[in-house]
Amino acid sequence: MKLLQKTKSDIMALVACLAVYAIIQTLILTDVIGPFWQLNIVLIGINIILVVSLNLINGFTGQFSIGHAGFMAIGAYVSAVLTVKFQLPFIAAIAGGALGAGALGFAIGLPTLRLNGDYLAIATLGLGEIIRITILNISYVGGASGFMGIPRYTDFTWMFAFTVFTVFVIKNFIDSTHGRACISVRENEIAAEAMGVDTTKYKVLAFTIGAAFAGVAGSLFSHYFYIAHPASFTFMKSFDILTMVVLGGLGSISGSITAAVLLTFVSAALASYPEWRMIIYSLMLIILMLYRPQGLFGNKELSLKMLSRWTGGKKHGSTQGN
Amino acid sequence: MDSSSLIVQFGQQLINGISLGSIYALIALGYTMIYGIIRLINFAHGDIYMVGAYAGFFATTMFKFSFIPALIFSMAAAGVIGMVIERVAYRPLRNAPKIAILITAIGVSLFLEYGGMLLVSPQPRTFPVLFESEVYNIGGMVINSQQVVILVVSLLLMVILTYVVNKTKMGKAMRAVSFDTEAAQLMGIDVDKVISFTFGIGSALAAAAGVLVGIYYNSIDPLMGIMPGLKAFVAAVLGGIGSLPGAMLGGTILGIIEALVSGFWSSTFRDAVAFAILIIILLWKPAGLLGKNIREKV
Amino acid sequence: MALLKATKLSIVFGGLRAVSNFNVEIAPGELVGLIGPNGAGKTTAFNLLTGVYQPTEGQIEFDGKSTVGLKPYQITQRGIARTFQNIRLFADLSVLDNVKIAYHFHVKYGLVESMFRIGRYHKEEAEIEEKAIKFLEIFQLADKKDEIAKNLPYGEQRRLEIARALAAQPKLLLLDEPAAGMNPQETQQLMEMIRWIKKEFNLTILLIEHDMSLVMGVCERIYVLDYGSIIAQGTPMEIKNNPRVIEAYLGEEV
Amino acid sequence: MAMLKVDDINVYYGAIHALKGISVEVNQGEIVTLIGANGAGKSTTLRTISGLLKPKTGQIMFEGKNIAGMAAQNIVKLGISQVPEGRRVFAHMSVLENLDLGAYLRSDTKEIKADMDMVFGRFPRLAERRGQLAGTLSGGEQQMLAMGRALMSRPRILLLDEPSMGLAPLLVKEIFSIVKDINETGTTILLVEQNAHMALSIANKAYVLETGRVILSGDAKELAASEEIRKAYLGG
Amino acid sequence: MLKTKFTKLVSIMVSGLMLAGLVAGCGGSGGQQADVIKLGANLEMTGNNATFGQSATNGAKLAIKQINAKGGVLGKQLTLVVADNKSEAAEAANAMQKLVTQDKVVAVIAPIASSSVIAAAQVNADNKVLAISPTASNPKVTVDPNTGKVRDFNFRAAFIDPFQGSVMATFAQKSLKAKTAALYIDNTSDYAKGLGQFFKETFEKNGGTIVANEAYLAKDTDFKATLTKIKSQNPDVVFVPGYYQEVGMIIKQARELGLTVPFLGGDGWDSAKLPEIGSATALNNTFFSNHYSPDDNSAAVKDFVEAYKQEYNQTPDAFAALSYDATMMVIDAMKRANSADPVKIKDELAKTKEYQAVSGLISFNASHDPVKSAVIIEMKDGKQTFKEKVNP
Repeated sequence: MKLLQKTKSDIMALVACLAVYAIIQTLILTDVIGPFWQLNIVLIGINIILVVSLNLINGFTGQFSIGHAGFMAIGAYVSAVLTVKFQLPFIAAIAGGALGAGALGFAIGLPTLRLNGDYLAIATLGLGEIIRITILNISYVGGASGFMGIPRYTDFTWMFAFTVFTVFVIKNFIDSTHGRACISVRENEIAAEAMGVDTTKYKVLAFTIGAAFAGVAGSLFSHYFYIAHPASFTFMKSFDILTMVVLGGLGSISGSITAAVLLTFVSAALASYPEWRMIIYSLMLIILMLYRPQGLFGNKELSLKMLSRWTGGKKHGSTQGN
Repeated sequence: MDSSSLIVQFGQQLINGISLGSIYALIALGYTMIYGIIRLINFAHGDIYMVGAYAGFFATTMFKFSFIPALIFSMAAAGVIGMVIERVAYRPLRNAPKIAILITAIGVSLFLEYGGMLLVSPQPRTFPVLFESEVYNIGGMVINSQQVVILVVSLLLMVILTYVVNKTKMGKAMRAVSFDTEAAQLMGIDVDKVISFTFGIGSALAAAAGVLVGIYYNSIDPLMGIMPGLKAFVAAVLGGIGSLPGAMLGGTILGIIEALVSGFWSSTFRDAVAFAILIIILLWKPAGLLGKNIREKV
Repeated sequence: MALLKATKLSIVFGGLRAVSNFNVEIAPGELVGLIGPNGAGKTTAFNLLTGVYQPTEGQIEFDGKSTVGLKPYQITQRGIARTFQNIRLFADLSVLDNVKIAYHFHVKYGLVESMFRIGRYHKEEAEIEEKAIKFLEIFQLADKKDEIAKNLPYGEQRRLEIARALAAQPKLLLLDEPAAGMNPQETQQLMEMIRWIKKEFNLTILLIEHDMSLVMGVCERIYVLDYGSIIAQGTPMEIKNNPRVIEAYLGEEV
Repeated sequence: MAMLKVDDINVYYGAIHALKGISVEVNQGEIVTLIGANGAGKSTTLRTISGLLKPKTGQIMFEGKNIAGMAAQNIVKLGISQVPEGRRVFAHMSVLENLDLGAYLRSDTKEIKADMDMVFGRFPRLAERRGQLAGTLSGGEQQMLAMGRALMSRPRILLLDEPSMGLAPLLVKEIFSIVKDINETGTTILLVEQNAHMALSIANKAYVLETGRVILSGDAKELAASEEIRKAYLGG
Repeated sequence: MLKTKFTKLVSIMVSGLMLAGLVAGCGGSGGQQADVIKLGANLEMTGNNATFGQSATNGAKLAIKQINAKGGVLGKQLTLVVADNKSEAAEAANAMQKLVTQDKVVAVIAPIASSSVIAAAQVNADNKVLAISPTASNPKVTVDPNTGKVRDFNFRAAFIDPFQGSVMATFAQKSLKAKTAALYIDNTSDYAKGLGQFFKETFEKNGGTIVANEAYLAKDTDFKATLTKIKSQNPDVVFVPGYYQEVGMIIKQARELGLTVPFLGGDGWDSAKLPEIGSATALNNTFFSNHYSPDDNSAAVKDFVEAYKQEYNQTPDAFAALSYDATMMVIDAMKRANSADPVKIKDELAKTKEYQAVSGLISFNASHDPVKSAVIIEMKDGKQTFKEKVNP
């Protein structure tokens, strides 16, 4: 019976997704959503993939990685090579991008995930930069000029499909015994080992999956903007993703999605005030962290209970903090 | 290339590397002190270095200060700014999740960069010539007087810092707080004050580096702090974060490595090599060259 | 044959011999206590037995096979589960999820099955859920299954930690100061629970404890550790009257 | 009037109710000891007095002034100094520097020098090792250093947390005789100890703690003779 | 937290995307106001190239201010809508999208960097709005490398790389009698790489040897290591086709190391800051190609420099000048077309012949590249002096 209930909720989710898709697609086709916002919707989707996948590493597994842009770059370039130089279909190129980024994530994660906390952070930051600088020096993919002439295959449909796919797969992963193992690593590594969890394996696994999805995001990105350019994958991009993760709440997928939507919008809305854009953005970061260091949702998922607490005031809210 | 010229070239690269490295070391000192005391990777530290460079610039151009007063002015100004940043942006988060403080630090960094752009324009400024540069030629190797000044000032500041940290009351308090905050409190040490002071000193050192860079390279701009900041952090980790001699060693090594990589291979791989060495060191000796390892108690 | 046999176990931390010449033998079905004054090295001994530390010298045999060199999770999978002196729950997870994690290494479904919820996923997850709830019922925690672990009262956190360890289906259970921070009444309940789980799960138990009423009340045999070495062993009665033990505990009579 | 009066304090660690209404009184010139098994709340009591923890309710009066919730450094300033559990000397600093830090709040250079000589007189072994890093000292020497360091602030009352922990019996005796000495030169002492016999032998008054409560208190000599203590430790 | 249902997650996505739709719906309706004509500027306001982008913005703003002061165009005032592309290619496409679809500008002053122009090219082409880059010099900016066809809606105000690169190579060989040359290139700039590549091709074709091919990264400050290496190769000249900030430091440091040979470069050198950064004496014996010479007494140059100084209290650099020119040419095309229709403006702009710009007399060729003569400038005691003129 429980099983049935679960399947039912899955089907409901699927229906809801299709409905959202249909609505937005109609709005696009009828030109209600103009090209500029179309572009931003695609960016939102790509950011959701990036943020959710980084949240798997940072939020759920508790490993401090800040080199996510590097894996995104691998995805962007590998997929572009596959479509441009080998004329493979887009779907194969995305798979290739994911595989490439995942493989690199695995190769890098195996030795570096022995490091803890800040040391891991700085190592991943360095790795991201190494990836970027290496690409910068490969003339086969355009070097500093970037990889140009990439066809635009990504559209709203592709982006939506992959965003839903990513959220679906990562959410399912987290809700499984494997995901629980990852979370136990975050909660208490020593206790996790004592419960029979191979903590090294799960750290590397989360890192690899996260990297692979960053690769998917990169593939979608380069096939939307016609170009893969090393300047798009600097550590500032990694910080951007990290910011969204923390803002949404470490360990909250709905938080990640909300933050990705919110910050992409803020960024787009501030485009008209270029001199002030980064100043406002930075102040927003500081103020948000000062007043809500655990992010918007903490490690909880958005639920109806939470909504009612927000709207109904805090009178009957529970006494526990976060 | 014959072997003697190779030796000369190597020597020249060492000189280049050491003068670059002493700048990294100055910035790294602040990084390492701040990390040592509140375990925060202060991403805004590189931008303090930029602020220091601009303070020096305005001191020399607007107030017509000469080198030493300009240096002191800039260090004081940056020290105050560092303390204000700590008070406003970091102190309220002392017990918050670490990652939140890190995000705040990124926010502060962006704020300084783009606030600076708005305030002083993104155009690079050229530092006035404070003293004529002379070039000394030693057996084919070239050193100029500015390099000598950088080296001397850096060394002097490091000596002063070492004295302050090792001999003065405040220095002892700093070491005590960074080793065991609670035990330090039991000594009657006001931890907040000590942390504030640490930010002040660290920022002042970064500012000194900024002024020296301004004089040496002649050109400063609001984004100048990003890369040196990151490199200095690499240097601090390399040497063993939390260790002052480690930061000096790490900075110098990083400078030399960069010079050798650029000189004998390709400068485009310079940063990649720097990061690769960082990662290797971390894996081989996670606490850095001179750092101490702490294991978790079960 | 002994279930657990530690021979000449020693570990050196930076020149300091925290545990030396530690010899313990536990037969299947026994309930053994390990006591000693603060800083005697009891927890270090536990950490050696569970693979958190590797011994500098000595042998550990569990179920006839050496466990030296194994990682903690491998030792758990062999059948040794433990609790911690300073409770180490998965604090931000629900009570139910805490127990579910203990089933982790019994789960057969793979990564792909989990990501797409196919194959064995639903069946096994349902099984885990059912088992975990049953377990919580045994420990009277079922009505709190959705509560976040860190919000439980202290006594229940202790109970949950024991429940979680048992869910890993061990042959040997190591309890590190299970009564720490409990009042006499709670300690009494704990004592009963320990006796009961030993019988119910056919367990062998080794426990570290300061609370003598508990140790003396439930243990069949007691080892006494002082300055890293075993200084006495015997029945509770023997231990209580052993002058070396009294001295180790209360200090020399002045 | 009592010099230090801990009045019905309640302290929490997160969800754990660590101290459940503890009251302790220490009079000028006394040695008072808190004894009890591990986890009874002895250290927590000292940490609360020193300002490292804030009581949720209750008062801590020191010489007529409520110090509950005050910042730790201000409490030191009033004359309460603690030798923490596990000694917590600054391992990478020399013996001299550790002692200097003990006198952190003072600026009377001459008298600091005199006090340091006094500490070296009391602990000749520290005098021999004054330049050595504290981390390289033996356990007993570290304990002496921690005590010397605390004395450097010229405390009116000294809080000692498990000075005998992990020390060999001979050393324990030495440490206790020093504690007695310190008391005799006019410093009031609040002593937390597991080694009940030792503690009771030098104390005037004792409190027995169990799971965050005082279960027994009274004259140290009387308690030492009673069976209750033995029960509290080794069970009935 | 593991309990929450997937549906709830989806509800977030729904609300988020609905919001997107909503905002888009409202935002899209804003149209052209009757009394102003909007020009767009898609420039590097933040990020690595912010310095260049902000100069270019100043140039464009000045042009518009001057035109408006004279009564505007077609009886209407002009406004400039600036969008920040954060010095990133993808963001350039984003900014372009915003300008042409949200703000409905009639033409865009396009990004500084060639890669950003190329990334955004599809967007303005799809929307039939022209983009003219002040400085992008890569041939691919106006010619699509995949089809070999000219991009209908892309223009530029700067030389293309092959022209400048080969001009300097020829100058090095003919006028400076150089047999060997070293290249020292900004590896993060396709402009610099393009110039370097064509310099090398021409130099080698004419019998010269490239003895060193080195690179640096934008924002570097210490070049001594590589310069030491270059010095050991004893080149006759060093070609440094980068931007003035790094070039100034490079030449200063080279001179300190005793590297006294001539240094050559391109229009990226043109800035009053160059002699300040590099020091006047160090810059002796250096040459670069440029669009115009300040010795040029033409009214266009003088007026522009004066007006710019008055407005911003700075000497204009090449970015400001070229951006000013680009804006003025668009306005000129608008006047000739007598229409603010984007396509008509584009058609007229393509027909531009001998327009007197700050950077010389400009005509567009078939591939939308400006045909204008280059001058070679020699630095003498911190002053730019005219050396020779090279016609295309």
